[in-house]
Parts: sequence; C-alpha cells; structure tokens
Amino acid sequence: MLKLDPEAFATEPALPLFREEHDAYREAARDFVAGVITGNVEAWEVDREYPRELFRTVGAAGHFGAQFDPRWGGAGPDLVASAVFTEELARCGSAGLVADLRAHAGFACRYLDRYGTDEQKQRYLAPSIAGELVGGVGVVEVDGAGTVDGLALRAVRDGDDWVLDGADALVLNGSWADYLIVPAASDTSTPDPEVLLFILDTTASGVERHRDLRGGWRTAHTAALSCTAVRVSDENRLGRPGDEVAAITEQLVWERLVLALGAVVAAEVSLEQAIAYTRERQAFGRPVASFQVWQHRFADLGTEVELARSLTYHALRLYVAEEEGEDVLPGELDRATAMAKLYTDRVAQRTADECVQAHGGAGYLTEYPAQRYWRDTRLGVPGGGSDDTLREIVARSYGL
Amino acid sequence: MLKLDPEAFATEPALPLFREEHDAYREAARDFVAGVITGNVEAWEVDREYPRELFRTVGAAGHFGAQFDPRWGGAGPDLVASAVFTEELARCGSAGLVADLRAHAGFACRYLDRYGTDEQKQRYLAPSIAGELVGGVGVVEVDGAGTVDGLALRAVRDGDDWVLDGADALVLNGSWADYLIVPAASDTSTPDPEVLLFILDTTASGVERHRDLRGGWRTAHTAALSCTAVRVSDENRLGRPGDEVAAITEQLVWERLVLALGAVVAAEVSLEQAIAYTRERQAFGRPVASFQVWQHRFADLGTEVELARSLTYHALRLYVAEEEGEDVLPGELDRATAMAKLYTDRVAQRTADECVQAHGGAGYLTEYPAQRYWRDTRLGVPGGGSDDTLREIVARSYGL
Amino acid sequence: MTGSPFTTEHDDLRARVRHWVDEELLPHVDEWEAADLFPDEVFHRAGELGFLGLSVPVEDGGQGWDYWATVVFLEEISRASGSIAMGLGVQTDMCTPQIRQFGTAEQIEQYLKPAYRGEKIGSVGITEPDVGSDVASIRTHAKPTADGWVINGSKMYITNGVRADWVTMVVRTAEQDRSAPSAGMSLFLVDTDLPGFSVSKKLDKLGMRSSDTALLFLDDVHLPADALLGTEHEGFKQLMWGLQGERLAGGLLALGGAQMMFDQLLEDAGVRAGAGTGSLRSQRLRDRIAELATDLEANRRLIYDCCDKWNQGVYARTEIAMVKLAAAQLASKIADESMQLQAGNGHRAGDARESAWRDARLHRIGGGSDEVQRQVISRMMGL
Amino acid sequence: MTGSPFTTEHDDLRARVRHWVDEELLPHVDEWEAADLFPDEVFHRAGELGFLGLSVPVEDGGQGWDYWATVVFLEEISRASGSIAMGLGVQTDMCTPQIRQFGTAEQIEQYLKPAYRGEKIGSVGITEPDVGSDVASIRTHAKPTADGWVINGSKMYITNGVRADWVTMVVRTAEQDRSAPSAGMSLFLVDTDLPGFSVSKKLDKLGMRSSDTALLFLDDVHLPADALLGTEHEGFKQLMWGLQGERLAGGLLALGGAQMMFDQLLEDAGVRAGAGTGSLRSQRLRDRIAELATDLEANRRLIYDCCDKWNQGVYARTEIAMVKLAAAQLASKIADESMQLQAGNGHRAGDARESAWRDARLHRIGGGSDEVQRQVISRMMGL
Repeated sequence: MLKLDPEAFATEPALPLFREEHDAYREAARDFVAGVITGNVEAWEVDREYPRELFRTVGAAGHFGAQFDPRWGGAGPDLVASAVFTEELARCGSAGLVADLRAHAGFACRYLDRYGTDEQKQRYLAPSIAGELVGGVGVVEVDGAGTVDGLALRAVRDGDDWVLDGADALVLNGSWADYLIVPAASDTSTPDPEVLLFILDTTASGVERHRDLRGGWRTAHTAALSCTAVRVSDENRLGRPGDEVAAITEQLVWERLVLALGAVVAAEVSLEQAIAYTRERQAFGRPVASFQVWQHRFADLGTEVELARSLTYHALRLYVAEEEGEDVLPGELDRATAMAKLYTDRVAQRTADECVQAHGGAGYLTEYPAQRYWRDTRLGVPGGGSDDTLREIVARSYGL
Repeated sequence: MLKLDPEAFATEPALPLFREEHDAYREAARDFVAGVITGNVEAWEVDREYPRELFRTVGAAGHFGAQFDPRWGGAGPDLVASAVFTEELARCGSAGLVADLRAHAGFACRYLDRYGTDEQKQRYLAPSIAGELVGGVGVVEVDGAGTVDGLALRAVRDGDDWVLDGADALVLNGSWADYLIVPAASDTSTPDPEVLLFILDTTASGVERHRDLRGGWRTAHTAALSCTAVRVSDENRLGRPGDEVAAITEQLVWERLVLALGAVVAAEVSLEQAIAYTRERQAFGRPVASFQVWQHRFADLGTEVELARSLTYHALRLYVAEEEGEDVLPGELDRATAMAKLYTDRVAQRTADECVQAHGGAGYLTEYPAQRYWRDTRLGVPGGGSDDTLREIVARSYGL
Repeated sequence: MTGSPFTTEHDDLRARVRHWVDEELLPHVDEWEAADLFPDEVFHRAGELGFLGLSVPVEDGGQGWDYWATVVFLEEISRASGSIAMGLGVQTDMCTPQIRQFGTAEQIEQYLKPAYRGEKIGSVGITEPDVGSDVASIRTHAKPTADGWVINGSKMYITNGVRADWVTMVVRTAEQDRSAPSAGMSLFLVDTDLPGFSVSKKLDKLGMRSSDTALLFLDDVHLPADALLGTEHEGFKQLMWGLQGERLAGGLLALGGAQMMFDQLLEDAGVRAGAGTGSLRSQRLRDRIAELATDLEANRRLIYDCCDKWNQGVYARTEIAMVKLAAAQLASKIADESMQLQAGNGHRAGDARESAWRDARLHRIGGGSDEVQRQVISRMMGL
Repeated sequence: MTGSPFTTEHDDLRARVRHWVDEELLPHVDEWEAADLFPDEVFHRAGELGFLGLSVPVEDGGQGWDYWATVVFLEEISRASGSIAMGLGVQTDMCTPQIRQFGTAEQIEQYLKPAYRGEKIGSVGITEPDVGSDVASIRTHAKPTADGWVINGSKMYITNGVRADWVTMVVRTAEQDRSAPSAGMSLFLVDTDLPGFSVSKKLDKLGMRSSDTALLFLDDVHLPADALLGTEHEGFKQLMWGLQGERLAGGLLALGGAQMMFDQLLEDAGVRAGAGTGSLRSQRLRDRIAELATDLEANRRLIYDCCDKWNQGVYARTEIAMVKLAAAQLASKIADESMQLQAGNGHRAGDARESAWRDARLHRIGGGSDEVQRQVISRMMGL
C-alpha cells in the first residue's frame, strides 16, 4: 500500500488564476466599458469612426496601466488584471476599436516597457499609459523556423540617424497613432537581413499613412504606411542590437494570448446574442430556442466556448508563471499560446456564423449585431500568425 | 434577339444512363441477391466464412458476365449492367463477400478481358465468368506521378519461365482463389524497375497464402501471399510488354468507379437501417425518428448520399462514353473517378457512423448490422488509392 | 462533349451571356457595389438581349429554349455578382412563373411579356416582418370591395422591392384557420404605383449590397378585380407550385456563386504556388482545393440531374431541396476557404472576394434557410 | 511544474500505476481481447496495490488522496485498454460513490471496503432493454415483503455485470407517475448470488471486448431489508447525485483513450515521417496532428478545470456534461485519424489501434450519449 502524507495536498485550488481583486476589477472594467463604449458602438460602426479622445478617457481611468510599473503610471505589473481588461473590452462588440486599443496598450506599450530605455519609456510609455500619446504597431509574422515575415521597410544608417524607406501594408492603429513601433530590415536584398526595431514619430517628414478599410473591423484605424527618406534618430531604435528577432518572437507569444482572450469573449457574446434572439423570435407558434436542433447546436457551441476558455486560461497561467520566474517547460508556453490562438479563432468564427444563422433573415441585416460579429471574426486583420504558422509551431513542439 | 432552332434540342434526356433493360435487370439482380445471399449474411459474418460454391451459383445465374463478350460466356459487354450488379450485390450488407466477388469478376476478369490473349481468356476468363474458376488480384497503387506502389514480388526470367519471389501483403480474394493477377518488378533493387503482370496459378509450387483477418470485411478472403522460387510460364505473363503500368493505371480508374458505386449503396443501406430503427425505437414516449435533431441529421445524410450518387453516376456515364469511343476530355474521366471514390467513401463512413449513433446502445451490439457497416466502411482494405492519392489526382487535374 | 447536357447552341448562348457580363457588367460591378445599387438598365438590357424567359415558350413572351438555357444563364450571370444574379433570378424564376401558369391572357400581356422584355421589373412578396419561414401565419390581408380588393399589411425581405413595378404577392383572403394553415390565401399582382403602397425601408444588408431589398407597406391599397392571380383562396397551393422552380433556381444561383469563387481561388492559388513562398504551403492548398473541387462537382452533378428531370417534366422535389441546402453550404465553405487563403488581402473592403464572401452567406438564409430545407427534406424522406 | 495540478506525490503515484500497466497488464492485453475477457485478478491486484478508492477518505476504506489521484489513475489505466479502464472505472467511480454517500456503516463494511480492496467486483444497474436514456420509464420493480423486498425485471448494458458480486441497482418502488417521472424509485445493493438472479446474456459488443457487459434478469429475487441503499423512493435523486462524478470519470476515460491513441499516432507519424516515403506526406500529417493536439489540450484543460473545482467541492455541472460530450467526440476523431494514417495496417484484427478505434466508439453512446449530453447542456444553459 502507498504511504500517505495528507500534508502533501494543497488546500488552495491547484489551478489558481483570478484572485478576488481581479474579480472586483472585472466589475469595474465591465461597468466602464458598458458606460463609455458599448452604448456608442452602433453609431460608431455606422460612421466607421469613434473619437480619438477615447484613448485619453481610457488612460485617465487607468485601464491601460494594469500590466505596467507604477513608475510609468501603471498599476501593476499585473498580467492577470491586464487580461481582465482585454476580456471586458472585447465585450463591447466593436472589434475594430478593440484592435486599436489593444495595439496601443497591449502591443505598442508592451514593446516599450520590455525593450525600451528609461528615456524612451519616459517619452513614450508614460504618456501612452495616460492615454495622451497614441501608439501603433506594424504586423509581422515569424514562421516556425524563426524567419521574420513582413519586413517591408529598409533602414540605412546615416550618421546618428537611420533613414527609413519602403511601405508597410499593415500597421495596427496606424492611421492616427502619434508613434509606431515598426520593424525594418538593414538590407532587403538579402534573404536573411538584420532586423531592426524603431519608434517612428508619425509627424516625421516623409511619413504617409492611409487608413485601410476592411469588411470587418470597421472602427479600426489600421493603415498602410509609406516612408520616403524618413530620418529616425538612433535614440529611437528599440531593443538591444541583435535581440530584435527574439523580441518580436516574444511579443508574438503575448499577442497570441491577448487575441485568444478576445476571441473567447467574442464567441461568448455572439452565442449570448444568438440565444437571446431565438428566445424572443417565434416560429410556428413557439420560440425558435425551443426547437431541438437549435438547443443542441447551442449546446455544442457552448461546449466549444468553454473548451476555448479553459485552453486560453491555461496559456495565461503559464505566461504569468513564466513572468514570475516559475519553472515552465521550454516550449510549453509557445505551444500553449499557439494552440489557444488556433482554437479560439475558429470557435469565434463558428459561433458568429451560427449567430447569423440563428437570426434568420435578420442575421443578414446590418441593424443587428450578428453580422458584425461575423464580419469582425473573419474580415479583420489576422494577427499573431496564420493558422498555418500556428499549426507549424504546434507540430514542431512534438518533434515533428 | 437570338435566333431559335427548336430542333436543336433533344427530346431524349440529356443525361441518359440506365435504360429500361437495366431497370429490369436490376430487379432480377436484387431478387437474386436477396434470395441467395442476404438472408445468410448474419450467419456468414459470425462464421467469418461463406461457401466457395457461391461463385458457381453467381456465375451460373450469369451475374459475372454483364461486362464481357458472349464469346467468353458473357452477356455484354454492358458496363451499365455490370454497374447495376455491383450496386445490387452491395445491398447484401456483407462488405467482405462483396469484396471477394468484386475482386473476382470486376478486377481479375477485367484484367484478363482487356489484356489477356485469347488463349488466356479461354483458360481463365471463360471459366471465371461461369464461376468455375475463382480469381484474385494483388492491390497496387499508382501515385499522381505514375509511380507504381506495392510491388512486393520480384520476377526473374529463366528460360521460357519466370521465377517469382517475395511476399505480397495484400491480395484480394487471395486465400482461396485458383489464380491471382499479380504485379511484379523485374528488379526490386532499382527505384524504377520494369513492372510485369502475371497470372499466377495458386497450385504452383512455392506459393503460400495466409488469410488476413481484419476488423471489417469479416467474410473477405483477403490474403498475404508469399512466393518462394515459383515458376510461372511466360504464357502466363499478362499484357503487352511495356504497357503494364498503363494497364494497371487504367484498371485503377475502373476500380475506383466500382468502389464508389458500392460505397453509395453502403451509405444508402446504413441510412435506411438507421431510419428504420429510429422509427421503431421509442424514447420519452415517442419514436426517436420524431426528434428534430435526428430528422435534420437524416436530411443531411440523405443529401450527401444523393450527391454521392450523382457524382458517381456522372463518372460512370463518362466511363461508358469513353468505352464507346465517344469524345471525353483528356483527364476528365480520371478526375471524375478519383472524385467519386474520395467523396463516396467519406459519405459511407459518415453515414455508417451515424447509423451506429442512431441505434444508441444497440449500435454497439454485434447482433445489429449497424456496427458491421461501421467496421466495413473503415476497417476493410483500402483500394483504388488512398484519399491522399485521390486528392493528388484531383489537384493535378487543375494544373496545380 | 459527352457527359455534358449542353448542345453547341447552349454553348453559343453561354458565350453571349459571358460576353455581356465581361463587357457590360464586370467593369461596373465595384462601383455599383459601392453605390449599393446596380442600375435598372441591367434588367432592360438583359431583356433586350433575350436573356430573360429563356426557357419559356415563345407564345408567352419567352425564348423557347429548354431548361438548360436557364442553367447556362444563371451560371454565367453569377460571374457578374451575387446581387445581379439574384435580381435577375427573381425576375425570371421567382415572380413570373406563377403568372405564366395561372395568369389570364391579359395578365400575361401586361406583366409577363414586359418582364421578359426587361421593361417591367418584378418582385415576389411572401415573408412578413413577423413571419419568417412560417408562411401559414401571414397577416397581410385583402378584403373584397365592390370592384376588387383592398389590401393592408406589410412584406419583408423583398428582393427588387425598392424598384419593382409590381409584386407577385400572397395575402390572406380569409381568416387564419390553424387546422388548415394553408387555406384562405390568394395571389395578387400588385402594382407598386398604387396609392397606399410604399417602400418603408430599403434594407441595409450584410451582402448582396447592390441588390435592393425592401420592407413594403400597404395601407388601404385598392386593387382592381383583375389583380387576382389564379383562383381565390388557392394562393398557397399556387405558391407551392412555384416553389420547386424557385428552389432549383436558388440552388443554381448558390452553385454559380460557388463556382465563381472557386475559379478565383484556383487563380489565387496558382499565383501563390507560383510565388513558391509565403506561409501557405502548396500541398496544404492543393488538398483543400481538391476537396472543394470534389464537393463542387458532386453538387453540380446532383443539380444537373434535377435539371435533366425538370426538362422531362419531372419535379425531383426531395433532390431539389437537397441541392438548395447543399449548394448554399458549399458556397459558404468555398467563400471561407478563399478568405483563409487570402488572409489579409481578401478582407479589404471592396475586394471582389470579400464581397463574394458576404454575398454567399445569404444562400443559407434566403429562399428557405438551411433549417427549413432540412425540415422539408426530412418530411419528404417520410420522417 | 507550473500549470500542472500534480504534486510530486501524484507523479510517484503515476509512476506506480504506469509500472503496473506496463509490467502486468499490457503484455496480456491482446490475449485478453482475443479471449473476450480480462481476468478478475486485475480487480484484485488493483485493490492490493491501493489503486481503488484513491480519492476516498481512509475511514471509508480509501486512500485519502485528493481527486487528482483519481485523474492520474484513470489517465494511466487508459493506456492498458479501454475495457480495463472502463471495468475499473465502474468499480471506483460508478457503483461505489452512492454507497459511500448514502450507505450504512454495515453496507460500507460489507460492500465499499471490499470493493476498494479489490475483493468484491461491483456494477451499476440503471438501463433496461426498453429504456435507454429515459430513466424515468424504468420498469424493474421491488415490492415490499415481510422481511425485505422482492425484485422482478431486467437490466441491460451492465458493465462488469457478468462477474459482479453485487449490482448497485435502481428499481421502481412505486407506480410510475408521468407527472413526477423521477418519483418512486429506490436504490438497492443486489447480491448476484441470490436465487432468481441470473445473467441472461453476455453481450457481444463491437468494442470494449475484454470488458464483460451483461443483460441481467431478476425473477422474484428476495432481498433483505438492509439491501436498500439510502432512502426509499429517493433512488432517482440519489442516482442523480452520483451522475456528476460518473460523467466526470466518463470524460476522463474518454480523454485517457484519446491520449493513448494520440501518443500512438505520434509514434506512427514519427515512423512515417522518418521513412520519408509512402503516399502520406509529412506536412499534411503534421497539420492533422497539430489540430488533434490542440483539441486534446483544450479538452484536457476544461476537464482539469472541472477536476479542480471538484476538489474544492464545486460541481461544475454544465462543464462536466460538456467535457463528457467533447472528450467522447474527440476520442472518435483521433481514432479515425489514426485509422486513416495506418491505412492497411491499422485495420488488422487484433492490432492495438484497431481495437482502440472500436473501444473509442463507445464513449459517444455509453454513460449518456452525445445527444443526451447536448440535451442536458442545453437545459443547463436555460434553453
């Protein structure tokens, strides 16, 4: 018989994540989003626009600061609280706006926080957390073999400056950001150029931006960027020379997690809407929700949403653990975040598709949000790596 | 305005296939199968055996002869009638027995008919059509690039004879056939050896066979063949030297079509059984078939069966047209048969799976045929090319 | 060509339609999509070219072809855009067949022939704001008057409804009787310029944006006696008579859209494969295309079998519902795969793939949703 | 390891179970499958090794671990075979929990402790030949006698039922009342050596072949008064009490099977990829494995979340039904993919992959079918 040591077992939950203060913060964040954003979403979506002032409002309320040090105006670092805001923001239902705010706080600010000098943090991070400066980021992908894809800018050293040329087709929050974090190649003619990162002031001479309209993400300020002999001071070079690819790769892991957290909420919200609609809508003298085919379909979708959530929370748990210096198996976090992104995107798309279907004819009308979830989960900008790249990461993690 | 010529339009159906005599033959074949085979299937499946005498019975009734010339005892050539028998035989529900009879008449006899000399036809084909001799065939695959896969035997010339050595893991109807059509390589040590075809008498010295038991196809006489210095007369070499790969490739096209015809029937039969069971079975005070989720699932399955059937009949139509010397676009038949096999297999598997599910607990019991359809559609011997090969053929046909 | 139901005459017709699409429609489609409307001229021109009523006898104002001509037309017009195909499809196969079948000589002169000439634009009015698939609960009603009827009510999701000259409309002419839900309805030909008739709203839709879809309002619309189409109270049956043709046309439109997107996908894939780089590997893509091509071919073969029977006067009711269901699903599937392949590029507003993707989504909802088709099929399977 | 709920003690336990599986079970599994029965000795030995009742307090005869120990056990035992895992799972998590919760001290001594020691083999009797998922329509009934009860009826699909020493059985103790379908049922501990008790048939099954599944027949079986488990007429509620734990264990068994097949698939894929030839290309396979691995991980994380809550005394009812549904489907999906990869080889009768594939199919039927889980989930979602 086994020897037993009852003391060996934790009395605490084995899989902790959210603490009480996070639950409290969630309530506050939910109220904030509902009060400041959600009510305006329908109008903003029609206008394809929302007030840039929103960054200041969110910053002033402290919601950009959860994961950053108080030294720069943050309230953390608390990655779990930051995840809570990511989730609550996603509930507003306007994926474009969400993408903008996420690009600013989750991506641009995080780049600055992790790879910036104190001087760069003072100049860019602190006012960004306050919502006084607005940041954007260029979209890149790193394939399974560690090759950076999407390097469209070329940077040439000239004295103390760098001269940037080229066009980047995909910059998140780019059309109205004050600064952009962009990657560039030292020499675009070689297959494996040196990768550099810059903080690019958008007021610099030679910078042109065109907002990019898509079928989804209508409120997003995604832009095409063009640089013509743009001079950037070496002080605005980001990250330690030689570590840029590692920084970008690391950033992508975080982005995948953030996108997965948002995708789960998007799936949940569209499922809730679908169910609510079918409860109201009558067909053949009874609510549509009383038909067995819809009940079973909702059961399947609800199951997928919960699977997606557990998978994503596990990735978050690993991320937090690694940040806190705990022992995480090498590659485990990469795999977990890739899986979370791969799985949740699909669930969000499928749920949004069934949400349209559950609405019948109304699902095809722009006055109902169903079609927006559907467009937003499919017609936005892909981020964090394509499905193919994510599968590649997962397969490699099994030694294949 | 267009000029009209009413005479330009056929009064006949534009897409003819079965004629009146085929409908009449179908009835006769159905009665024959029901009377001679179907009633015995449950017992034969339990025994994993059926009487070899069945070949003689089927042959005597003329059912092997539809596609062959009267000169060899056939009643054709009528490929459509042969397709009718393939379909009606598949209704018996014992895929192993069906595979044996198909390997004999559809594959071995067809090889002899198309590539045999008159002398070979006299010796093997005529008694096979009569059911007095039983034939089998070795399974091979030709990949998209025309390379023959599955050449396990080596043939070396020795005077007027050939000496065969090696082991072929997969010979249809092999454990009790009187002769086998087997491919062999002139030299197995080179990557691209010359391919030869032989009619191998199974009484020859050095021939060993072991019947191969699988999870499905329980009544099948699929065998592993081993040859040790087996002498085969050059008279038993099949096909014109140099044309063997073309013959094998051509044969595979026909095999795919025949397998697709059978798969559609397998899907249909399992769907019929599933529906019949749910009509009888009560749950919560009403027939299971009255639940909407099952109604809709059956609607989906019924749709897939009809799609599969139309796709397969189209391939048959093309096959018949080409045989009759009509104008068929190059590659069109290859594509159509590959598609038919790819699609129908999947439909048969899915339908059988839902048939098990519709039976509830009874679906897991061997006393119900549901689990047999499920095993037979998945656990039999793959033939006519794997899904991957078939997709390859289809993709290539689009110039990809 | 063997295996093909099309004669050389059909091939000529196909070339003519394709020429029209390539030369006169495709150059403007983006602009019309952006403007949320394709011009009425498209109807006029289609009539002028003899493309409306192709499979209708000459004496009824048609072109006297068999049904394969309609197949050719719907396949080719789908290459223009989902909206145009749907607008013209409603004109040729949804609002007119009942007139041909049940109309008086005068109605044929007044509505059917001008429709085929492209001079009048028609629409069909069944669904209502609170009705959906449950046709039996229609509330719009017509009361007899001394010299005709007076109609009150509203009609929803009416394709061509903003610009239509008339609506082939089903309305209640007797109280609803739940024990005989299909009783007491009649068909009317409602001119849209009558007093009391109004377009409440042009519906703002996810896709099919250059097609006009309306919410119609009827406030004491007085109709003359000869506005009744066919027999009083027999409207539901007459509607059902037309349903097979509508579904078949609906399936052909969905399949036409699917084929158009597949061709685009194949072209895009060729470009990708040619480039030989990018994150999407060629084998993966080849597999996906092989699967979609197979689905597409299976759909085409079943729908052609239905068309073949149709030509022989046989209505393959179950199979027609099946092709409507399957083709709608396939169109969505191909659209989705095309989006997946295009990743960033296909999502740009105004990109043809993006609008095709939105257009394709309608087929699973309009003309009887997937769920309705499954219900219909299962009934016909005896369940 | 962070992110893992398992302590080093759990890891040690896992090593012990694995050692047992590798050394004493796996070498014989093929033979037991061929013989259609694994020996009773497996139960005895599991008890001897302290593997039964792991998460049960010591005073009830268990081992005093938390629920993660049960997770470890069910995961590892699944590597042996579906049949063994199911047989032992019924013993530890399906026929015994009600005794622990509702049993008298004497019943605990007489049934529970011997069960955990592996001396008695138990089974649970709910379903009947004509009942299926609709538990309320159970017909087997117990009539009170002077000194106990007399039972008549039959029970179907009883795992361990051929060799069980007792059956934890739900039977009707009052007439069926359709307005209160769950009323009037009671739980009994029925010894299988009582006169009138018989095994009508050992069921011949598609898979799980070395597990014995019985049709039981009860003909005037006289039970003593103390055979009643818990409260008379409260049997349905007591059964429902145990259902959460059964479903969770059912989910863990399905997931265990899925993991076992996935590991095999990975190994086979490695061999294939290493060979570098054959018709199956490496990229295709990598994609499929990545997808399955992701599904598997999602299932594991949701089930672990349920287990975590379970440890804290929280029954996540909706999520537990979800994991049962999802894990069962996943097991079938992985099994199918494994067959696809193996093409010819995996289909050989007696091949471990082939039997795993047949075993996996049970999860979508047994312990509440997919359809039942969906019904349950939708009810809990308020639909």
